[in-house]
Amino acid sequence: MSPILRKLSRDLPAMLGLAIVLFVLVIAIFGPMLAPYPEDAAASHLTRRLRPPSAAFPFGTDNLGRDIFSRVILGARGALSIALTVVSTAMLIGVPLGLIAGYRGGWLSEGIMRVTDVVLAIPQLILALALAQLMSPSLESAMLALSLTYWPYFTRIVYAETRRLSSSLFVDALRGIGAGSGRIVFLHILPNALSPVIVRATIGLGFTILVAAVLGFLGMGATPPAPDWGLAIAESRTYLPRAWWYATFPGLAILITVMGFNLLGDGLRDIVDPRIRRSR
Amino acid sequence: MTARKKSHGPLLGRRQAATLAAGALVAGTLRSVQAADASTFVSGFALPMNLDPHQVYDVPMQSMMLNAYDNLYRYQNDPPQIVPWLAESHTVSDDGLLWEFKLRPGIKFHDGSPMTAEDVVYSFRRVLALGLAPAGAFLKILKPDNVTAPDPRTVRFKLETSYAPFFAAIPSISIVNPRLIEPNVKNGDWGKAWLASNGAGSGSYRIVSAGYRPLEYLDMEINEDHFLGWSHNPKPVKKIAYRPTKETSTRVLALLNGSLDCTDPNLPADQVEQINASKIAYVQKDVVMRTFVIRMNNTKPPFNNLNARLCFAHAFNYMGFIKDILGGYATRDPYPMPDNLWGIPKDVKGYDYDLKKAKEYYAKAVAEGAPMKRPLELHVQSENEQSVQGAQLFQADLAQIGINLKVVGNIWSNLTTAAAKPDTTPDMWVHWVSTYFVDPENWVGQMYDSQFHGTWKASSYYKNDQVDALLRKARAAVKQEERAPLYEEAIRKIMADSPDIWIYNSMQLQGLNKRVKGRRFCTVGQGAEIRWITLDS
Amino acid sequence: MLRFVVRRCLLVLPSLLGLLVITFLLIRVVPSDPAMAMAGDAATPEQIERLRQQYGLDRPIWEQFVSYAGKVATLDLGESAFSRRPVAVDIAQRLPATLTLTFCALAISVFVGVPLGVVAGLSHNAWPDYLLRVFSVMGIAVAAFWFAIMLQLLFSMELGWLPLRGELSPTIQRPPRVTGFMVADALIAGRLDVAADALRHLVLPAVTLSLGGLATIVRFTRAGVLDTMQQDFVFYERAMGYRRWRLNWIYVLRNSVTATVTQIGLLFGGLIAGGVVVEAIFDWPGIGSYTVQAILTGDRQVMLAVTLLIGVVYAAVNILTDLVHGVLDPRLMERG
Amino acid sequence: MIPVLSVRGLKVSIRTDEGKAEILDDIGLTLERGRILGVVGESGCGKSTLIRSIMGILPRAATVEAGEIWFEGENLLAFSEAELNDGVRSSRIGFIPQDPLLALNPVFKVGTQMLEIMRWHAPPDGLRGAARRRAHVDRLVGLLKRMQVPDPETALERYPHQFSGGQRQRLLIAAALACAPGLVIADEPTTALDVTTQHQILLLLRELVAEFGISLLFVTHDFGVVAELCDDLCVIYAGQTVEAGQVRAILDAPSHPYTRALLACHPDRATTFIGIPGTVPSPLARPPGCLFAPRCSEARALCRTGRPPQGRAGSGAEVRCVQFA
Repeated sequence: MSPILRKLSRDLPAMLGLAIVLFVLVIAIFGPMLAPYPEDAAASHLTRRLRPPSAAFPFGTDNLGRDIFSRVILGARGALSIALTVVSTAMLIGVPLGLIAGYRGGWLSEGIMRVTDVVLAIPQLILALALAQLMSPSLESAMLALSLTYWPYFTRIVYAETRRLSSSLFVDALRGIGAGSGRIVFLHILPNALSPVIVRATIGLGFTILVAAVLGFLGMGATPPAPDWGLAIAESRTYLPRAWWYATFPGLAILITVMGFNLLGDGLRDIVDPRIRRSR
Repeated sequence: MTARKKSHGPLLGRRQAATLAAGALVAGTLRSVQAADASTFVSGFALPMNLDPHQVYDVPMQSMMLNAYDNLYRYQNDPPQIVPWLAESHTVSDDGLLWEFKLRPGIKFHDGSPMTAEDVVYSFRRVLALGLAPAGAFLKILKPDNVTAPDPRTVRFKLETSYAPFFAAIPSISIVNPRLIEPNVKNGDWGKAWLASNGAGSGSYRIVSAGYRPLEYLDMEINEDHFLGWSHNPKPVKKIAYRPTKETSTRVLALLNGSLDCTDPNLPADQVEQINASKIAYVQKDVVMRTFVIRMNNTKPPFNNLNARLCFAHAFNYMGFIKDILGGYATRDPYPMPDNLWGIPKDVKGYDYDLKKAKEYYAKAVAEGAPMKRPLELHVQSENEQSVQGAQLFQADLAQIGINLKVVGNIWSNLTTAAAKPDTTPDMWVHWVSTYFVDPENWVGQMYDSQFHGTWKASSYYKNDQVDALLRKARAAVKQEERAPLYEEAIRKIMADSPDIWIYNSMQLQGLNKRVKGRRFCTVGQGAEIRWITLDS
Repeated sequence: MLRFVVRRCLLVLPSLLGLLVITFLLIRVVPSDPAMAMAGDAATPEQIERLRQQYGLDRPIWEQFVSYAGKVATLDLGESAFSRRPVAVDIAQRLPATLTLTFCALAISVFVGVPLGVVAGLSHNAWPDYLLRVFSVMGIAVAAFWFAIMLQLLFSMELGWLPLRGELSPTIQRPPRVTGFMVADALIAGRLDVAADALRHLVLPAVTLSLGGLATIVRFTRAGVLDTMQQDFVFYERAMGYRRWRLNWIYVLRNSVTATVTQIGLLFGGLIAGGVVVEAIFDWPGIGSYTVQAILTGDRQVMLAVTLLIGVVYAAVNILTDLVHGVLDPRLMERG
Repeated sequence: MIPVLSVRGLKVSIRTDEGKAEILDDIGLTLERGRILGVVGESGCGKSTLIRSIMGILPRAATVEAGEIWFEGENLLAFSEAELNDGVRSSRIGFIPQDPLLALNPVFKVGTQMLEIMRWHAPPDGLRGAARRRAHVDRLVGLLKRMQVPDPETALERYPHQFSGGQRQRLLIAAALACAPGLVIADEPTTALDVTTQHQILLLLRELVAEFGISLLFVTHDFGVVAELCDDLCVIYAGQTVEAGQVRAILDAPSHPYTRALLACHPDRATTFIGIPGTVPSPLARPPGCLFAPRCSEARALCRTGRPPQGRAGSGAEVRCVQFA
């Protein structure tokens, strides 16, 4: 077992987080097989609307008579794929920019970091909302908006790491033996800068699920009949307080999933860099 | 309670008193709200985007301006009749071009100045100059200079072409007070900025400027000097407090705890049972003229194919939707117009939910080369639960016959923008057509005459030369007896072409506090006219 | 100190300009047509074309930007396409409500979060620490909109203890507007009942909004305390017999809150953004619900103005944070 | 006369993730009134745990398993935290920490911190409130003057980072003396300083012992310092006292192999550059016999099986080695 995993296995909260993440992952992958009513992703059953939780419908039914338990299970895939798409897109934009800015220096670096600062100053939720609205609300525009606002975090981290590493002795040595910039950056600096990126990505996954849920809730993200958790909560508001179960369970699903990613991320961070304690 | 207080000595220990005080702070307002001011009507109607009736004309504006402004004629009663209001009568020339309205004597604006025909002329010219929403019906047929005041009590309109709906649209124009507006004009804006948050009318209630915050709240107080007087209602509402609430459940709870006298008139059917079970409120049901339609973009395949359109028309579970989701609070309306309006060809049946037939049409359409497998988009207004539910229902049924429909949430301003061009208009979208004026023109006229292509009402881009001719003829004729058969004929043809999916005519559901008495309903304005209402104590 | 502030302010300007450019571009390149939206439901194509010319929407985009930037420089934020009121006026009217909510949330976050963080740090790896750690992870992981709904469900709908929405009960006569702050205005008007009502309306939204910040502050304070407790001076202070209470709550705390103060600065931005959702749910008449309205109606001027406003607030808070840092840690002040 | 401080058979362990670590095994030392006792050992031998035990600020995971700490006739181990804080720390035992930069709270003024100590621990003088505070300020200024801190009046208004290392150490010495304790514990107070300053501080301490009538427990790893300053010596290895006696006697004739090895390493005496081979045994797994046996060049089979008894060497020192049994 690698030392990182061994350390992780001793951190109880992090293991809990890992367990949750794996659990959600399994649900996301095998959701249609696990859900008692997989067709309820899109079907509607007008005769059994808004039933309270029972043995047949553990989480009750929604406004179109669909099994909320099934839809919560089916929603995991959407939530995870949004998060993964957003975070990987943000990484694809942010990491190279950070590498360039950190390794090159000069006006290019200055320029990149200024833009990064500006984008960081834009309130993410508001920009995402505005973009989602203006490009007509859909999952795609929500994901694009979130990616466009999340990359600076990666740029910052990679920039700092690259700056630190490129002034370090071993990079000097590499330069001395005539290694090319590309080689140095991709074979030596990038792998070393990766662990904080992974930590940030883990926490970013949870965070993105949360913001995506907000967008879904405000009608700017997933569109019906997608079994989106945020959307379900939005739909449920009309039926409160009668159908309390309608809002409660999708919200718990968000809470548990995001908690899983955060616990895991915190644990990873403590291992990678016990000194830094940052959130988000 | 008071009696007990007297009979016992020190009634409460200090601790009890403190507990009570804390409890009062926590639970207090719930009670205090119920004992609402006996002369203040707290309205849950939505507020218009701003207060200028010449800039905005939609359902919330109607509910506001019916109270703050007056019109030459006004719709009253159910079914709606157009009745003299500021005008006591009118005449029209035989060619339908010259209209004269005679004002009542002694009408006063809220500032006390008398209303003259010149003020009416000013109001219409302002509408035309601004060219915003309410001008739509008039811009093509009325030049500003052709609105004149031959004498202080007569207003004359000279139309460019004969246009029957002109009279039907007269109640949409509010008469404003130029003496208040003119001092607030900036850069020739006709006082647009000022009137957006102030009032300059003569209506039964006067806008309290300090009591207005856009889309949040609006206060009005009674105009004791209204020209109609208050003899018909000895105990009128003294103040109206508009307190719109965005969330249905919030609205309903506010109604149930007594802090709202009426909800907005578009309550979801799911709430009826709960409200009717309460002691304090009930749900008022009224048949209105507000049709619900799924548009198809007739320029995009497969919707350019008649069999394809017929397939879709048979795949919607009309009665399931109306019964189960709307709780039966709507009437199936197979026509492109409210079925309670004149000009309906009652012998035409329309289409029913029949998946077998839908499949047959599907096969025919495929045989004719229509791309029925193409993934289609149905755009809904995300914030409107009912449109979302209808779309999801449709989607589930279409999936059964092998049609791949994607429901896309969208918002009104984007949809109307998209509808301006055939290629940006969604494959399908959902909307209602409310009563802007009570005339077939409001529905079939503007929805299926190809000259309106580019507006959201005509967003199916339906074009049938015969229909165009019939609708234009009907528009130009003046007498309803002449016009009705023309509309009936046009509707027959339109329905045969099945350009859209017409679903229902609304029944409006409005939660009302039981203390609200004397409400008069009219589909125009949806019963928002407060002057008839008395609050029981 | 003054020089420090001025320099920081000047440094912020390019960032704000960049923010302006980016938001302007984003809002302009998208398809929704503001003229169409303004013209209203019953508009004809001619009406829309007229509006487009009237508002310069037919001119090249850079020209539109220059004219906009020029106006912004003179604090003219344009006019809302719908309410027809100057955006600056609307914002000024709504700002007090948002500030009230934000500061209450911030106050809850700080005055509850810092002590809890200290408790967690002091009881490192004992049950209060575990409990608070779980709580703080939950606080960050919980979706504010869901939490708000749950609070409404419990405290307003089921128990009926607290009002559901708004900043004042509908039938209560609003006190005359003096400061714009409802509680203050009520007190000025001598209406204790109105002030109490306003406070009761504040509870649920403020609690909801404070949650994320509360959790963050607990985490950072805890980490700060743990860090500080490792420091030699704490050992020295204990060895010298400092009173335990004073040691923890004055000497340790003061050293631990530096990181927390940075967080409070960052939180402020987060609170304003988070306020969008919370205000929308509670119908709180502030900048947040204004933003949501603007977004739902596609009101670009308002969207631009709000984004800019938040950018400015963000920058200002950052400068303020640096200043507070200087006060908290005298070593920083000397370095300048 | 009873000694000021007498530690007997002190045994302290700490729970760790890997198990119980025996930090202190069997510590014994005696400090007579008016004398300076040097406690010498390599880093990790338990010096700071010893100090923490005396002052009652062991970490939560630590347990005193056996032993007594007699201070002026009272067993400190029997004191509650409150009794220690109210009646011992500062008022009766002063403390001079190792690193003067890190020991002062960076965000408070020096005066604030020192007055905080005096506020609770200065001997009662019949004064109250502002008057008492003024008296404290006066005493502090006097002390600082004695410590040769420049501008003693304004020094109290300054922050720690505004002083040099030597000055900071003088501040801390003043703080230790502020409440007139009988015993002062100094934890390597000169390690962080340069040689010249170190020498000045040692001189100062020497003077202060006589001047203020205190006894000084001086913990260090440096025999040179011990030779310069101390009267008595106590050598610690792996949590055990291995040799204790008068400084002169031990330096002249070190008895325990460890003491000898240590002295041999000292730069002043070293003939070769060889340190002591091997490492200190882990506190998690102490060897069964003599703790020094694995590194001892003179170890016999006996040394590896049983704990060596306490003996007395010719120098008069107490030695824990079979050679002197």
